[in-house]
Amino acid sequence: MDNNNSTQDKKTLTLEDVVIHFAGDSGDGMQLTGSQFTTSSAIAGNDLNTFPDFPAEIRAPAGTTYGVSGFQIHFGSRKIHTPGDTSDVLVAMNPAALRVNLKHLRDGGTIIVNNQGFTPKNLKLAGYEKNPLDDDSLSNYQIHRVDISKLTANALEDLNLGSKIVDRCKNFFALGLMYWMYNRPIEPTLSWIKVKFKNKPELIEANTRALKAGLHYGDITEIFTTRYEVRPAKLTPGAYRNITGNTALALGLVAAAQKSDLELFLGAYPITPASDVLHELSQFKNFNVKTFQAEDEIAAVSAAIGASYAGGLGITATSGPGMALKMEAIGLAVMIELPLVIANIQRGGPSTGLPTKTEQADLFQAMFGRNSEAPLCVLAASTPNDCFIMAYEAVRIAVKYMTPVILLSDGYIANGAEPWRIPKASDLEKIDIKFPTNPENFLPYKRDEKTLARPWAIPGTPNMQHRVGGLEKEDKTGNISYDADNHQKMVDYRTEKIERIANDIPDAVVHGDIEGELLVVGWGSTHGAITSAIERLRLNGKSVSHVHLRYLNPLPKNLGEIMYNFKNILVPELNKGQLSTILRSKYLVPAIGYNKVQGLPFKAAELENKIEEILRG
Amino acid sequence: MDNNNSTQDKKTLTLEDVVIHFAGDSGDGMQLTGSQFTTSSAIAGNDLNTFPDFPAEIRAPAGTTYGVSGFQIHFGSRKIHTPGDTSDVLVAMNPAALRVNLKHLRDGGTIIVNNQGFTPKNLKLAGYEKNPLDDDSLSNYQIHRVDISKLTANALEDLNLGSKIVDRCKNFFALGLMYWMYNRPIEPTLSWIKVKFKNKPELIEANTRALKAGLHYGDITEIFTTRYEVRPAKLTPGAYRNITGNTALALGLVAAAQKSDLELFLGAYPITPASDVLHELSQFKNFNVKTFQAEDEIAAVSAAIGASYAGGLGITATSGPGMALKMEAIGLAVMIELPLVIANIQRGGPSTGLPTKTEQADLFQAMFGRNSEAPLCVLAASTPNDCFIMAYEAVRIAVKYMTPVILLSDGYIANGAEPWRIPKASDLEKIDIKFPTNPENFLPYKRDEKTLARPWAIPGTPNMQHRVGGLEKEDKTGNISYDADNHQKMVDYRTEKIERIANDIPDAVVHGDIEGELLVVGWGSTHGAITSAIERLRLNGKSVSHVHLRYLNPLPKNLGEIMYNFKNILVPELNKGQLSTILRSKYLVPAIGYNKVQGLPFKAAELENKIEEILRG
Amino acid sequence: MAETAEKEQKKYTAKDFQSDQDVRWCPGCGDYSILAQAQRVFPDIGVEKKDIVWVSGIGCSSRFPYYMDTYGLHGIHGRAPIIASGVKMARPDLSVWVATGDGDLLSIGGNHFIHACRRNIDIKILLFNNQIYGLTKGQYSPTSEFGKITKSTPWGSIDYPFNPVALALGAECTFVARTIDRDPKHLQTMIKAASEHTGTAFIEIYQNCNVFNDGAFFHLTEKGKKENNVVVLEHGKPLIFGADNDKGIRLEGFTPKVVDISNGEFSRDDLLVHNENNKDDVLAYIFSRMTYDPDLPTPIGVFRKINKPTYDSEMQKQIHTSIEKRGKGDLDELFNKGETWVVK
Amino acid sequence: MAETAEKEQKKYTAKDFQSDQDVRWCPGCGDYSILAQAQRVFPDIGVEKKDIVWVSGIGCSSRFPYYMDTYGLHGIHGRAPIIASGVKMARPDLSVWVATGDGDLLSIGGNHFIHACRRNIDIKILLFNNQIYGLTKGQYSPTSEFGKITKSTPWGSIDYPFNPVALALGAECTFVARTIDRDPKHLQTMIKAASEHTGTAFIEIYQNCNVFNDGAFFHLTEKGKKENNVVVLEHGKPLIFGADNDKGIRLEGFTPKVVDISNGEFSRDDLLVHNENNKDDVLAYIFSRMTYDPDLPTPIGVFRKINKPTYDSEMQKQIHTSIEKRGKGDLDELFNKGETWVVK
Ligand SMILES: Cc1ncc(C[n+]2csc(CCOP(=O)(O)OP(=O)(O)O)c2C)c(N)n1
Ligand SMILES: Cc1ncc(C[n+]2csc(CCOP(=O)(O)OP(=O)(O)O)c2C)c(N)n1
Ligand code: SF4
Ligand code: SF4
Ligand SMILES: [Mg+2]
Ligand SMILES: [Mg+2]
Repeated sequence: MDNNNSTQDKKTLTLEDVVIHFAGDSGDGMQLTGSQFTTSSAIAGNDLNTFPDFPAEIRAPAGTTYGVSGFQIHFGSRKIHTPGDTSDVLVAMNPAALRVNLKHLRDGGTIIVNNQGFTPKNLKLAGYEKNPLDDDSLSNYQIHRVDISKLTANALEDLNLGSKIVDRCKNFFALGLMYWMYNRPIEPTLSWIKVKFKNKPELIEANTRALKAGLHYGDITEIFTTRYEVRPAKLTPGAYRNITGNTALALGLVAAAQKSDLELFLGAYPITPASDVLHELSQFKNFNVKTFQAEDEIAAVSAAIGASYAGGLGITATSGPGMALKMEAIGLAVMIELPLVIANIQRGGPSTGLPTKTEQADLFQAMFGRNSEAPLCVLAASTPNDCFIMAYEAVRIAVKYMTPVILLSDGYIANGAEPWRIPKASDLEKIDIKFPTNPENFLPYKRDEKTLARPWAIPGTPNMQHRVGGLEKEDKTGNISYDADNHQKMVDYRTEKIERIANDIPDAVVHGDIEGELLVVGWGSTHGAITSAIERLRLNGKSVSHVHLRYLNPLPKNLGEIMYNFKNILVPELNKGQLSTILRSKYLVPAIGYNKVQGLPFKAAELENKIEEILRG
Repeated sequence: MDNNNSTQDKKTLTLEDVVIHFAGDSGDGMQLTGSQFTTSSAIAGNDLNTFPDFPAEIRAPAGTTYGVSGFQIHFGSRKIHTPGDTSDVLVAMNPAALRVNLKHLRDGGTIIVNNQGFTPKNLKLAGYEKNPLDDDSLSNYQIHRVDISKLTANALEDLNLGSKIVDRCKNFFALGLMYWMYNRPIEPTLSWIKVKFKNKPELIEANTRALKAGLHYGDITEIFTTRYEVRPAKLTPGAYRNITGNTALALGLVAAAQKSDLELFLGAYPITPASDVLHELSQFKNFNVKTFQAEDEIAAVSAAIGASYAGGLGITATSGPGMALKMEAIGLAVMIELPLVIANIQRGGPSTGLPTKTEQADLFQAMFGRNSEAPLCVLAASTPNDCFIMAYEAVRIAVKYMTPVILLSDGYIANGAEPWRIPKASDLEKIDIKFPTNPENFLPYKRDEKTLARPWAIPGTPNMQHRVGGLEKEDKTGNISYDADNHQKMVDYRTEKIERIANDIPDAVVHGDIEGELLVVGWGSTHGAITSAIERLRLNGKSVSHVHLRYLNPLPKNLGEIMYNFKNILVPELNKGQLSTILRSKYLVPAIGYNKVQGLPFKAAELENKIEEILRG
Repeated sequence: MAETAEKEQKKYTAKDFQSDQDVRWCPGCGDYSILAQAQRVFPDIGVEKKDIVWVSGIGCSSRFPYYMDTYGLHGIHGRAPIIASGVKMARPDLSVWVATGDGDLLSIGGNHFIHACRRNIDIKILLFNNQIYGLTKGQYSPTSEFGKITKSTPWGSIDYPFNPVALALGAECTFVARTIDRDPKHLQTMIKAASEHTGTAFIEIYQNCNVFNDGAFFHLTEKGKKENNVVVLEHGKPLIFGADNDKGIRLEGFTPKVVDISNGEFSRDDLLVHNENNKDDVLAYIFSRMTYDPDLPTPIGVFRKINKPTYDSEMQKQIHTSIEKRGKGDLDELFNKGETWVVK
Repeated sequence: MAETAEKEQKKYTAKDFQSDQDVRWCPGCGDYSILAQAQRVFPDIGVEKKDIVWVSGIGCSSRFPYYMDTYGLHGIHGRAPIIASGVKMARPDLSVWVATGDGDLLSIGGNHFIHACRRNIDIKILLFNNQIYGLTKGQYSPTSEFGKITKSTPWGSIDYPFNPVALALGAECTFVARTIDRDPKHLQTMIKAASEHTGTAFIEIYQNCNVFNDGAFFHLTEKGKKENNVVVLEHGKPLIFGADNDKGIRLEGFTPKVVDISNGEFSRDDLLVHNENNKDDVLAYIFSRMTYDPDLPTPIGVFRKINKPTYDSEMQKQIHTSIEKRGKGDLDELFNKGETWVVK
């Protein structure tokens, strides 16, 4: 490899895992830098986990703290579960980037700054009275001041490009430098540049030069005395790609539609952080995927219900406030018992809240947010990868049980990425759909004995004309009925139908011993942090185990039994204690919550501390 | 009294309480008959409780079972808690009325039918193959066949009225007969007729005659050998009127607005059974009450929020499906911390469900039906009377704590009626409102130390211009903030503010011993049935007690303590176990639910059976 | 399939469109007539029963689907146009109809209505306009006249009514018509015309609610009144009305005026001639404005009928184009998009 | 109070309307101009700062209230017109303004918008129409042109845009205007005109989103183009435009046509003359229809301005009438209404 040759007599240290945080202005291309580093690390065989950190403003004024855009990557030779609690290296293109991210840098960590970014104006915008690079306020860290802008400009000098264009290449210099430092292959980025700028040869040249300049700078300069090696991780063999939760979710839906021979219909209204599901699916028209940007969330879900009634696979995707608006219509879907998948990519709340931040606080809404008794199935994805699996599951359950399914994801896993072992389409379980066609003895609410699902008889089928609607229905016929006993019966059917799904889902799995001091019960995106914490604690001989729930309603049948075998039960959640409320009520176990509502994921270290505190008693 | 004179030598029995059910076609005037009987009984000094039973159709074809309109009154010389599990007397104007209501008549009960109503056509419409009056299918009951139509016509013969008009008077004949039988004063009805038909002297004459004809018929005919006396009940002295829950709720709101010197603003969209709140309040314009029929429920609550922001008392009233639609906006009110009262008159669900039937299944929605952590205060009225008190409480808490308050009522108490001891306006607790006016150190989110309420600074106040909104706010300033620690702080504040209301509400009260075998914990409209059941069981020496909750969030502080003193806890609810879920989770008590979801209230007898079953172990 | 429909259709009579459900409107309700006319027209619209879907919201009028022996979806309040749109998008082969009320469509459902119009999605919307909330027992609606006294407005309503035809025009609806429950023939013609339109078709039907708003349209329906108060719009024909066809509408500037054509001053040739397909739909707009003018008759008929591609057909087209360009979607290809690598 | 306002107002400058919050739109965004013009006009509208409330929904544009030093309520997506209506109903003494975007007002908020118009409630609605969803990063909106390629429509959008002016007219709005972010003087005039109207005032402001839809209105704003593409509507004046005021609009039938008035064939007197107060608002409708016609200039200015009682004043009136008739409400009397009896 190119960069192997440039290694002179610098020493190389081997590390198990590293966290790098790239940060700069929204216009500095940090997302791009991060994703290139990701690809390169993936190809180098590391396991990894990434998370972008956008500003809430579309394009905040340059140099401000609220305009800082960041990207964190955690890569290693072992299994990587999270983007990292703290970073080892912070690449800061300006003072605001430094200021905002310093608190997440570990003690003794490395800072690489773009010297030219630390202008008096930028320092002021970031709220620094003096240049922090000049005093000893950063003495806890290893600081490297690099003339990134200047060196980039030097490298491109003879190309006669405008200064704006030159400035835009500085992120590739930084990237090159990091490639040198962590010994990454640069080819993937070189080919990417070629494709990206295929009609602008001058940009191919400029960016290529900037990248290489950064790489060589690492080699040549005396600032950097050490390179690091992070060996390939032991990953299951196969083809891989990097994937975010939202992309995985979209792919899971398309796959399920294909494997069930249904036309996917997505009704959606843009909302952060769910919009990407719409963006993704709207590209797949050659899969017979129809996407409809509705006038609002009520319209989005109502259209999806109409589509399901007509025999399509009705889907909608949204986030908290939009979810609230959909609840009345979801109640209708419960009553008319049609398949429907509602993906809720949770964000900080209440109300408009913190649209770009993550939270897990819509579980209650999913479970209970409808008028009257309107039970439905609730699933939660725990990692970007899992978004694919659970989206597929959501469809499978929705069509098999003729029920709405709410699939919970959140901003953290929706935008976070990790390597995905690409499945073979032919390996995916087929989903069988039977549209009844025999009018004899057809009754729209005659239920399947096992699943209690009613038949999905669709328009266009001869002699099966029938009517459904949101008024209580008579058992079997589906006619309107105000009869008291019938109402009780139907309420009970709807409840039991959902409960029976428990027979059709995997048992909960305990990671660690099946009895002991403490069981951590988690759900959703906290999976990575909890897993990291538990792994470390168990290495230290602590008696802790972990169950991670992906099926929240109904809960796995063996969950109660599992919990009764532990002295303490801890439920960490990014809310005020929603799952723990449900577990306490259902199993009467004294589960205690560990709750954080800050728009941020858990750190593994926070969890470790909490668990150790409990174990100490 | 007139009717005293007509008593000849028939015997008089004294009863403690009686339940009469009037039933006929929608056009037969049964609601009117019932309410006249109610007034008369009230004036006779009885305690009472009534419930109308409307058909779902506006005006269903005559003679059909689904067109039957009924009215049940329970009156007595003791405290009356419910309209009665079963009726003692059924007045049936046609076969459909008989068919629909027979199952609620007690064994040995009395049936009075309008003979002329039992035409072949009507029998067929009601689904009778033969006339049930002619066979012995009703041998369990005392049947009285009365030629009500004919006798009415006879009485009006010389008035030369159209046959339609004559037919419309037959309910007054029936009423007169019941007045005779239960020895009620007819004067209130006579004066009512005079006022009602003041421009139609012929109708005054006709109805008066019909009434008196019924009265005299009882006296003269040999069919009826017994009259009954129901002595006055021991009621707290004072002036009384009869009141439904919805009227009481509306009056409670007006009273609270007056006593807080606020202008009441109701934003509402018609929906059964909440529309009457709008109808009532729209009459009170001279109380500075503004009512606004909005384009939908979202608009209704949004306008109310706007009104509260501007310094009005924002109110909205709705039922289940409308409630679902309001949730997103209620989340905004939680975030901007404005007073707002949301009355939810629950009905059968899910979805459109059973609009004219009662249910208690929106507690979950009230508690949890919003995106993210959006805590608010939840109250529940337990009787028509209590609707007044809790509406008043809702306003008091909303303005004192600057929070939305959800007030739960339901179709059963909303339309049910009972005597109301009319309060003196001057006795009602004053509600103090302070709109801050001092701009010095004014901060829109600086909280009251005790209540944690933020100041209610309203437009028009000089130099206090400020902005509020649904994005997370910075502590004190209310500026937009995405800061992690600030978010946690504000989430905690909002939670704690609601929890602190517990210091400001009455302790839960135990009816019965404070420890024992079984505690029944109820809420809302089940109050009457539970009270009746418990009273009877305690008379029989059973160790049962009763706590009825009117404050559901926060719960009274002493509730846990109370529950721990009982061996068993039973939570009867007209849902699948919503309060019991909350109690189990919060107190880890093994509360068990007794659940009925049939669109109907509990019968006291059902509860008695259930409780006895538990006591037997 | 068209052929089968052809064959099938011959067999249908009005009775074939009656479902097995008891009709439960109040005796005398105008909804009965609308149902009867629909059942009479449907055998002629050339679609098999199995391919017809009726969607509704909530209200008396929204019970309609239960009574038609087609597929039916009784939705939630206000959402019929968008549920119907979902049906149509998923299955462009179906004939999709909406039955709705003035509260359902114009109050809570107003947004879905105007967006359906804008999209020109191929659904037919029948508005049962009784100028009142029937099912909730008599509150005023967005089409009630100013000052209306109802349960919710004991002092009279204080908002101005929508003019549904004008609203539909403002929202770009491609087929806009009006008719009356008590004019069965005209009602039938309008339903038929809607069935023949490709795109969003909107029919405002004046409907008598004899319980809560009896007589709201008697001036347009009762003998001796209607002749002078209704003018029928017919494409290519002059606007003539009156008991003896003695009156006509002339335009003075933009203002329609009633003129006498029996006394020789004006003739048929002086009258305004209707053009349904008027591109700028100024004519349609002028007619819509006649509605609440006490000096002018109320127009019924087709106000506007223009053609442009429908949302559902465009959606289908994109699917086809995409398949043509990219080939039928292949999951493995999709999964492997972007940068991939192999771990051995 | 009017007097105080008079006095107060003299003291205000644009700066007085700047709040202490950092303005956080993208550099170059058209929203800055709208803010600046509002701050310039507000000292002249004769209302004290304390009596002004800005209400908004969600979107880039909806951040507007934070930057005005008045009372402000940043609501939820789509609900600004109805929250503002609540403010105005409760407090008719306040001057209530709405800042909203094309998604906020016309997509999710469409129903509240048309109902506000219908009611003629005295609020002023400023629509920042950038024909795109800004805050959610670039999906098409209900005003985007057909075929628009965006994140959510990679194959091009397939629904037809609303014509906001036509929609407002169809919904009976009493004041309807249009202006452009890059024409500060005209923008100021329109804001001032809205402030002077009593009733629902709607201004569509073409606004450049330089990040997600840059240049959408350049043909109307850039030198060398705008002269031929924009015609300014002025009450009582003929419609003239062109770099040298050499063109005019003439009506042929109902169809507006561009004519040359420099070559002697037509003169100013042949041109269409604008009348804001046209009762039947056919003129306004014709102008609205010019918007998407490639052969015609886009009209800006006041399309329609008519007076009728507002919802809030009628509401207040009923309160007064009721108090006059019944006396100020007395709780004891209210409690004792109907049949009462006394238990001793
Ligand atoms: C979300 C919701 N809000 C309110 C209602 C109550 N509701 C049922 S029908 C109706 C209005 C009926 O009026 P309209 O649409 O004119 O139909 P009509 O009964 O007059 O035919 C209302 C307000 C409801 N079912 N759901
Ligand atoms: C209920 C709800 N749905 C969706 C969103 C996400 N959202 C925020 S702003 C917006 C649209 C913004 O477009 P526009 O109104 O045109 O304003 P602009 O940003 O262009 O000024 C959307 C869809 C939301 N905040 N709330
Ligand atoms: S209430 Fe009116 S609209 Fe409804 S069924 Fe009866 S008459 Fe018809
Ligand atoms: S995204 Fe567009 S509308 Fe929003 S602030 Fe940026 S330029 Fe303005
Ligand atoms: Mg109606
Ligand atoms: Mg926009």
